[in-house]
Order: sequence, then C-alpha cells, then structure tokens
Amino acid sequence: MIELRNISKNYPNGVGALYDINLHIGKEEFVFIVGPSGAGKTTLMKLLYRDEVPTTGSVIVDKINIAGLEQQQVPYLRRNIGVVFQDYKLLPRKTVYENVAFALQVTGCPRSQIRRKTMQALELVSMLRSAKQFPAQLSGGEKQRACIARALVNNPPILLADEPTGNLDPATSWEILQLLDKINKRNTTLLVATHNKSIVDGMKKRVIAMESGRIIRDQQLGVYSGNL
Amino acid sequence: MIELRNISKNYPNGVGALYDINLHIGKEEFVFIVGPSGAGKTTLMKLLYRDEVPTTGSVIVDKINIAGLEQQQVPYLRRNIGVVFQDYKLLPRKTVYENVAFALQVTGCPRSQIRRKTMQALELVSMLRSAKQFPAQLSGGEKQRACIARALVNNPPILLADEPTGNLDPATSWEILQLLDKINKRNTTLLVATHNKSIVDGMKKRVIAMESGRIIRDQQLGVYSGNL
Amino acid sequence: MVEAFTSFRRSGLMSMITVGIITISLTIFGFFLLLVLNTGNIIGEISAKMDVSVYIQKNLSDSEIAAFRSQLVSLPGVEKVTFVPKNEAWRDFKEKFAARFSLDDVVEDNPLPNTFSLEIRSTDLVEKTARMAKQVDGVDDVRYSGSYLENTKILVDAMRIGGFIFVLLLTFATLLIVVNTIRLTVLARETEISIMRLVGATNSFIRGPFIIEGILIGVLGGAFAILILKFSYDAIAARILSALPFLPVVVDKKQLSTIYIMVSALGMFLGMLGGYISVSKLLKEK
Amino acid sequence: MVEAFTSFRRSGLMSMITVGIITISLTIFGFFLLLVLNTGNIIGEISAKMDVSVYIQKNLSDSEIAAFRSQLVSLPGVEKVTFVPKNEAWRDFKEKFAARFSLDDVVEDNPLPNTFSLEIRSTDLVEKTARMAKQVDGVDDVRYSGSYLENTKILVDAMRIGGFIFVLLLTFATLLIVVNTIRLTVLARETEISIMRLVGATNSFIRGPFIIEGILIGVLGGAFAILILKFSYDAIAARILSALPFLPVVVDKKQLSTIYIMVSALGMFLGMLGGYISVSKLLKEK
Ligand SMILES: Nc1ncnc2c1ncn2[C@@H]1O[C@H](COP(=O)(O)OP(=O)(O)OP(=O)(O)O)[C@@H](O)[C@H]1O
Ligand SMILES: Nc1ncnc2c1ncn2[C@@H]1O[C@H](COP(=O)(O)OP(=O)(O)OP(=O)(O)O)[C@@H](O)[C@H]1O
Ligand SMILES: [Mg+2]
Ligand SMILES: [Mg+2]
Repeated sequence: MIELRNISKNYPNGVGALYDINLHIGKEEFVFIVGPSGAGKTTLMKLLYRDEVPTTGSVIVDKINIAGLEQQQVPYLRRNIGVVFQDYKLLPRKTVYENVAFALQVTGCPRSQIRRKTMQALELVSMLRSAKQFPAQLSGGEKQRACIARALVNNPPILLADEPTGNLDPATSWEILQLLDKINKRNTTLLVATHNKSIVDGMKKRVIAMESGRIIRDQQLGVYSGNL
Repeated sequence: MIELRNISKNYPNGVGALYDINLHIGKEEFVFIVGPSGAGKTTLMKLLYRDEVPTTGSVIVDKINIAGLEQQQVPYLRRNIGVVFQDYKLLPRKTVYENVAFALQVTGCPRSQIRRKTMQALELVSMLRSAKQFPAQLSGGEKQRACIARALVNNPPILLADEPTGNLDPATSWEILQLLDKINKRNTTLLVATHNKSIVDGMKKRVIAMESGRIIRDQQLGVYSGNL
Repeated sequence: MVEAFTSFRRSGLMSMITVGIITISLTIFGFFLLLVLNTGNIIGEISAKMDVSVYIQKNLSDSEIAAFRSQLVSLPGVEKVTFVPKNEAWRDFKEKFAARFSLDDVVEDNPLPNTFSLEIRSTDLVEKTARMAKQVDGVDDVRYSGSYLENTKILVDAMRIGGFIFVLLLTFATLLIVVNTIRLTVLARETEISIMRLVGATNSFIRGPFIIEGILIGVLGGAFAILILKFSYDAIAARILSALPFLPVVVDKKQLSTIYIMVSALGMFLGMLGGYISVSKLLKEK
Repeated sequence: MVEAFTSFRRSGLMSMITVGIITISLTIFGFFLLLVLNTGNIIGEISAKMDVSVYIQKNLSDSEIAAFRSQLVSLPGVEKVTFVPKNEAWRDFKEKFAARFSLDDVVEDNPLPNTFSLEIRSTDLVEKTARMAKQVDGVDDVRYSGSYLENTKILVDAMRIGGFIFVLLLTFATLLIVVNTIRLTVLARETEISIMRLVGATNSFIRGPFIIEGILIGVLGGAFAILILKFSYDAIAARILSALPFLPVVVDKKQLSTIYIMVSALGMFLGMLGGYISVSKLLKEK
C-alpha cells in the first residue's frame, strides 16, 4: 500500500528532516510512529499526502509514485487519505459541522448523504453537542476530535493521524484509539504518530521509532520505548 | 496569590464553561489541573490572565480583583503572568528568537539584556538550534517548547502552563516538568493543566480535577485519576 | 452560492471595507464618465453655436428670400436658419460701434446686405455646408470664423481624444484597485485555501465560492456607487441648471442609465476577475 | 522602526498590493490636481485676455499720449497697455468688414479714435479698472465686453468652486481608499495583534510598528505616484505644447513640485492614519 524508497528530505531553509528512509506498509496495517520531538514524524506523513515532496527517493502510495504526481491529481490522492493534522487545520470561518461536511462536499458527495455521514462522524467522536461552534470556540481536545471526524468522514482507505490524542485525556484517548482500531479492521491502512506511551504499549501494534530523521527501530507488536 | 470566588462563566454563544468555582492557590504553589476535554481548564486559566471575564464572581490575583481591571492595566497584569498557551500562539511573522525576545521587549527591558535572557530561555528548552526558524517551520513539539521559552523568559511570579507537553515525547515532557519544578522552587506560582497521567502521578503535587465546569476533587500530593 | 454569502457575512468588517473601497473607486470612475459626457455635450453645444453667415444679394424680393431660405434649410448639417434683415443688422452694427464713432455722420445709406445665419449641427460639417451654401443662387458671400473654428476643432478633438484616453486609464486604474482589493481580502485567507487543498478540494472547487464572493462584493460596490452617483448627480445637475442655465448639463435619462449600467457591469466584472486572479495566484503557489 | 521594515518585507505580496493600490489612488489624485491647476491656468489666461478698450480724445499730441499711457499703467490690475493708433484701428476695421460692405465708398475720413488696449490681471478687477480709467483726463470712453464678461465670470467662478469641491471630494475618496487598504492589511493580522496583547504589550507598543509600516506604505505609494505623475505629465505636456501651442499648459517647476509634495505628504499622512485607525479599531475590540 505504502512504500518509501531511499527518501531524504531537506527543507528549503537547510534543515534536514529525513535521511535514508526505506519503509513498507502493507494494506490494512496499523502502524505507530514514535520518536522525540523533531524526529521527522510529521514530515514523513506530509510526504504521503503530498504536502511536501522528498528531496530524493520515491513515495509509492497505492502503486503510484506520488513524488512525481501532477498537480491536478493531488486532490484525488488526498481524498483517499484521511489526515488528522497535528495542528488540526480547521477552517476558521466554518462551524464544526461545516468543517466535517466540507471533506464530503469536495468529493461531490450527494447532498442527501452529506448530512447523514457528517452527523455519524461527529457522533463517533462525541462532538454532536459542539456541531454549531466555530473552531475558535472549541477547547483543544474538541478541535482535535473535530479534526478526527473530518479525517474519518469519507471512509478513506488510508488514514494518517498525527498526534491524534495530544490534547485528550487518557480516557478519551483510549476511546479514540479503539475507534481507530475499529476503522483499521474495516480495511483501512492506519498510521499514527504519537507520543502517548501508554497507548502504544497498550495497543501492541507495529511500532516504527524515529530519531533525528532516521528510522532506528521497526518492530511488530512493539512498545513505545526500545530500551524499557 | 490567586483566589477565585463563586466564579461562573458562560460564553456569549450560550455554552456554559464554568460553574460555581471556588479556589485558593497560595504563593509558590505547584498545582495540576486535570479533567476530560472540555471540562473548563483552559477557560479557568483564561480568567487568570484576563483573556476572559467571569460571568459572575471575582478573580483575585496578587490582591487585585482583575475581573474589574481597567483595560490599560491589563498589559501590566499579563507581564507578571507567563502563559504556555495550549495552541502556542506564536507570532507567525517572527522567528523563534524574535517571539521569545518580544515578551521582553514589551516590558521595556534594555536591549543588552534581551539577547542574553532570550538565549538562556531557548537553551533551557533546547531550542537554540531552531532560533532562526519561523513557527511554520517547526515541528509540533518545537512550537510548544518555543512557547514555553517565551513564558519563562521574564521570570514571571505566576506561570500558567496549558497542556505544556501535549506534543512532546515522554522524555522531553519529563525534562520540561523538572524545569517547571525548578522554576516553581525559585518563587514562582505554577498552574499546569495537563492530560499527562504519568507526569501528574510522578510529580506528586496538588491536583485539582475538573469535570463539566466544576471542581470535583482538590487533593494535595494527588494523582491523575481519583478512582485509580 | 450559499457558501459565498455565508463567507461574505462572516468575514464582516473585512468585506465591508472591501465593498467600501470598491464603491469609492467605482464612484470616482462613474463621476468621470459623467464629467466626460457633460464636457462632450458642452463642446458639442459650443460648436453647434458657431454659425455660418450667408450674405445674399441686396435686391431680392420677400418671396425670393423665402425660396432661398427653404434651399438653405435643406442643406446637410443645417440645424436652424435665421434671417437677419439688413436693417436689423445695420441697427445692431451701429449700436455696437456707437461709442467708437458716429456712423450716421459718415454713412448715408445702410451698406449691409441681408443675411441668413445658419446653425450647423457639428463642427465637421461647417466647411462643407459653407461651400454648398456658396453655390446657391443669389448668394453674395458666405463667411464663417475660420481660424477660430480651426482652433476650436483642434481643441474639441484634443478633448475628445484626451477624454477617451482618460476614461481608458481610469478604467484601468479602477480595475487595478478593485481587483487588488479583492485580492487582499483573499490573500488574508491564504491559510483557509491551503487547508481546503489539504482536504482534497480541486482548484475549481475552491475557486467557485471566492469568485462568487468577488462578484457579490463587486455588485454591492457597484450598486452603492450608482446610488451615490445618481443622487449626487441629480442634485448637482439641478443646482447647475438653476445657477448657470446656459450650461447644457446632460439630464437625458437614457444616457445616464447607460453610464450607471456600465458602472455596475464593471463592478461585477472586476469582482469576478478579482476573485479569480487572486485565488489562482494562491493556488499556483503550491 | 526596524520591526516595521522587517514586517513589511515579510508580508511580501500583501504589502506590494497595498502599495500598488495606494500608488494608483494617489496618482489619480495628483492627476486631478494637475488637471485642476491647468484648467485654472487656462481660465486665468482667458480672463487675462479680456481687455478693456480706452478711447481717447482725437486730438492729443504724442507727448500727451505718452503721459496718458503712464497714467493707465499705474492703475491697479493693469498688466499691459497697448496703444492702437487710430489709423491702424481703421485699417483693421476695414479689413475685417471688407466683405460685408465697402467702407471707402461711404466713409471719407477715418472716424475712429486712438485707443489704448489694457490687459487686466483678473476678471474681478475689470470693472473697477474700467471705472478708474474713465476718470483719467482725456478719456473719451471706456468699453469692455460686459455680458460676455459676466458669463465668463460666472463660469470661471463655477469652475473654481467646482474644482475646489471636487479636489476636496477626491482627497476624501483617496483618504478612504488608502486608509481602508491599510486597514485591510492590518485586519488580516488580527491574530497577530491579539497575540501581542496576550504577551503583555501595551496598546501604544503594538501601534508603533503598524503606524510606521503604514507610513512606509504611504510614502512608497506616494513616491511611485510622483514618479508616474512626473514622467507622464512631462510627456503629455510636451506633446500638448507642440500640438496645441495656444493652450497654456503649466510647466512651472515650482507649481508642479508643490503638487508632487502635496501628493507625497498626503500619502505619508494617510499611511499613518490608516495604520493608526486600523490598529486602534482592533485594539478596542477586546
Ligand atoms: N516547513 C519547514 N521548514 C523548515 N524546517 C522544518 C519545516 N517543518 C519541519 N521542519 C524541521 O524538520 C524537523 C522535523 O520536523 P517534524 O515536524 O517532522 O518533526 P516531528 O517528528 O513531527 O516532531 P513533533 O513530535 O515535535 O511534532 C524539525 O527539526 C523541524 O524544525
Ligand atoms: N470562545 C468560546 N466560545 C464558546 N464556547 C467556548 C469558547 N471557548 C471554549 N468554549 C467551550 O467551553 C467549554 C470548556 O472549554 P475549555 O477550553 O475550557 O476546555 P478544556 O478543559 O481546556 O478542554 P481541553 O482539555 O480539550 O483543552 C467547552 O465545551 C468549549 O466548547
Ligand atoms: Mg509532528
Ligand atoms: Mg484546554
């Protein structure tokens, strides 16, 4: 499903974020990406939804090398990848409901289904109550849940979640992870970047550990920290 | 140092965020505020630096009822309160260095000291390396550390940290908390809102637990979750 | 459509200011269209008032004179023919020069001919009409103020060309202001657009609401401009007409509506263009 | 200061567009100042050309005439005195009316008096000067084209007042556009300002850089506008002067610089005002 070959990434300002990354993630896998702040987790995910292009190497998603994807094709790639952004990226002038519905609208989803699917997604993350609020009127955790709802709403075959529980309490975090696990079992490839040790340790999934732009560990049924 | 009396807060859109809050925090205390997403932790902190005014009740900081503070006095209150914002609130057009230095500039700190103090603060959070980057060029954890550096830089007598480790790995999180503890011991009153169970449990400080806008537990040497 | 409206409403102050700037620009633009229209009208009036004098033979009978008149009326370009009997002309002449010298002292008989005064429709036709009038039987001589006419013609032409170039430049300036103002508004939403793209929206999908919003802003600006123009023009025109009745101010509803329609069409078009250009610019960036 | 520069540089496209809009507005504004200046000049010239004829007694000697001239010269408002000897006047007169009738047939002797032609500095002084000239010894009569003058005076006054009101309105419109454009730019940084306040910056501390940035934008816009105005005006003036030499186009460096200075000062002032108003607006909100 996803394959990274000899990837390296230098940002225009000279910061090197990734070096020599080789990685294969199969269909319907559930993978945690862990590593200290600045290790390159977000950068790696950005490559997958073509928010950044690698300096060298190829990024193959669903058999297509998206590093060389034409500009016009990018939106269609992105519709197949749900992303929970680390900084939420909610549209500030749209309510929570509109934000989630927007992800369906762009795909040309018929109006009748938009409402149903949106409400369903909001319910999954317990955000029905805040559906009419604007992002600026939400608590940190609520924003995060709105973002998760948007990423889920059109059942994408690939779901990337960058720190999806950074602003959530342990109980809600655990619920969200159970939800993600359920989604994964419904044929969705899942990548979760996280710092949440207890969740990684509790889920017992494949864990890829990064440090300073390199993969330092790739372990099935892994735990957060290698040395512990 | 800080006293909340009969506080309630309703946002203009009708959402009730705080009900009947009474709280006293002494000079140089170290307090954790915990509770599920949307419990009202951020709202409570906003009252302390006068980003919001309570619907009823009084907020007394350093013997002054800041709910009735005049507009012109607000900047001076804020200079005495360092805040680590949950959503960082870094100035997008300023580099990390400039962002941290800005908090000193507004106080009229002499130019010669600004450089020294800023560099010191950046060093404390290991951000010297990224001093010249703009917020958009930072990883989530780096933004968080820049924000912490800015809150610390002018040695405020009160420090509020809203989810200061939400985007940090456990090791860095622990370091930051040690740093905050050290700052607390240097005569700083400290409030930390967090979801990080292991840190709360590990630090053994006063814990205030909130739920749905109410304080449900206030415990010296407490732990994250009451029922565990 | 609904999107654009909602977004317009939610961006509040910013939209209001944008509409304000566009209103002002379009008002200035419309104001100058009106000014040019009126200047053209005044110039036209001035040239129309330059008349050609046709001196006819002294000893024609009244019926001959009448026949003569109808011949002159049928000439191309002639708007009005006035007959000035030689006695009247002589009286006028004497009055005019009475102070300089006493004509009666020196002149025994009225030496002036009967004259037809022709009003010509347009400056361009003056020469031609004069030439043709000369060929009419019984005409002694035809006179028109040659060099004055020449100068006026150059001036009129210069002002016409100047006015045209000027309206063109102003259109261009208005275009730049309107398009760029909308661009500023859209630029301020850079983040929003980048988020839309991240969620998988195609360029055309993103563009839509922004273009509609641009049109909305342009149309609103145009409508306000027309209101301002209409009321202030009507007021000013009424005032001028009462104070300087000899100035031919344009009050023709049809001509005025044409200008108002032009202003609103320009507003709409520029709003659309502004929305389009600015989003495209942002879309191309990444 | 440095802050403002850095911020200006970093906001890139947005600043450029703002400067562009201001440049255009100020250019239009300056263009109209120039137009009004020139119209005023042309009108002035026309009124200056309206002269007063002073007819003097027929039998004065040359030395008497010379004395007479010096008396006329000293009258207030008199710019130039031309002596038209009666013979010359008679020749002119005959030439002018040769076509209408043969004067020599009927007039034996030159009936015209010697005449002084006075050029008067301003329309307002014509009547007064005429009255005073009449009181000079040896003057037979004083004539000036009364009703023509009346009309011209009304027209000149109307145009002056119109021009003034118009420049005032345009200043106001330019003000609105410039101030609001800068306001748009600042509005787009609402979040930035709110962050600054959260960090403990006083209102005046926040305002500073924005005002300086506003001034910078205004000055830049003003400078560009002046460049555009100067080059295009010089080119247009040269063209008009060669094509229509009788049009009194203003080429006086001093008058032009005054306008250019006004434009740039306006730019600076409006930039400052724009920065101030917009930040204050944002600061007051919370
Ligand atoms: N747009 C950018 N321009 C320049 N450098 C960048 C940019 N984005 C990220 N970086 C740098 O690249 C490195 C990796 O960043 P990345 O966001 O991938 O880290 P991360 O693993 O997601 O960290 P965190 O856990 O803190 O979110 C960091 O050192 C960061 O400063
Ligand atoms: N500006 C606002 N306008 C309206 N409602 C708001 C606003 N800010 C917060 N709220 C609401 O108030 C409640 C409390 O929010 P608050 O941000 O205090 O929660 P929190 O405890 O910080 O949660 P989290 O852990 O998710 O950050 C939430 O239900 C939220 O939707
Ligand atoms: Mg990250
Ligand atoms: Mg919060």
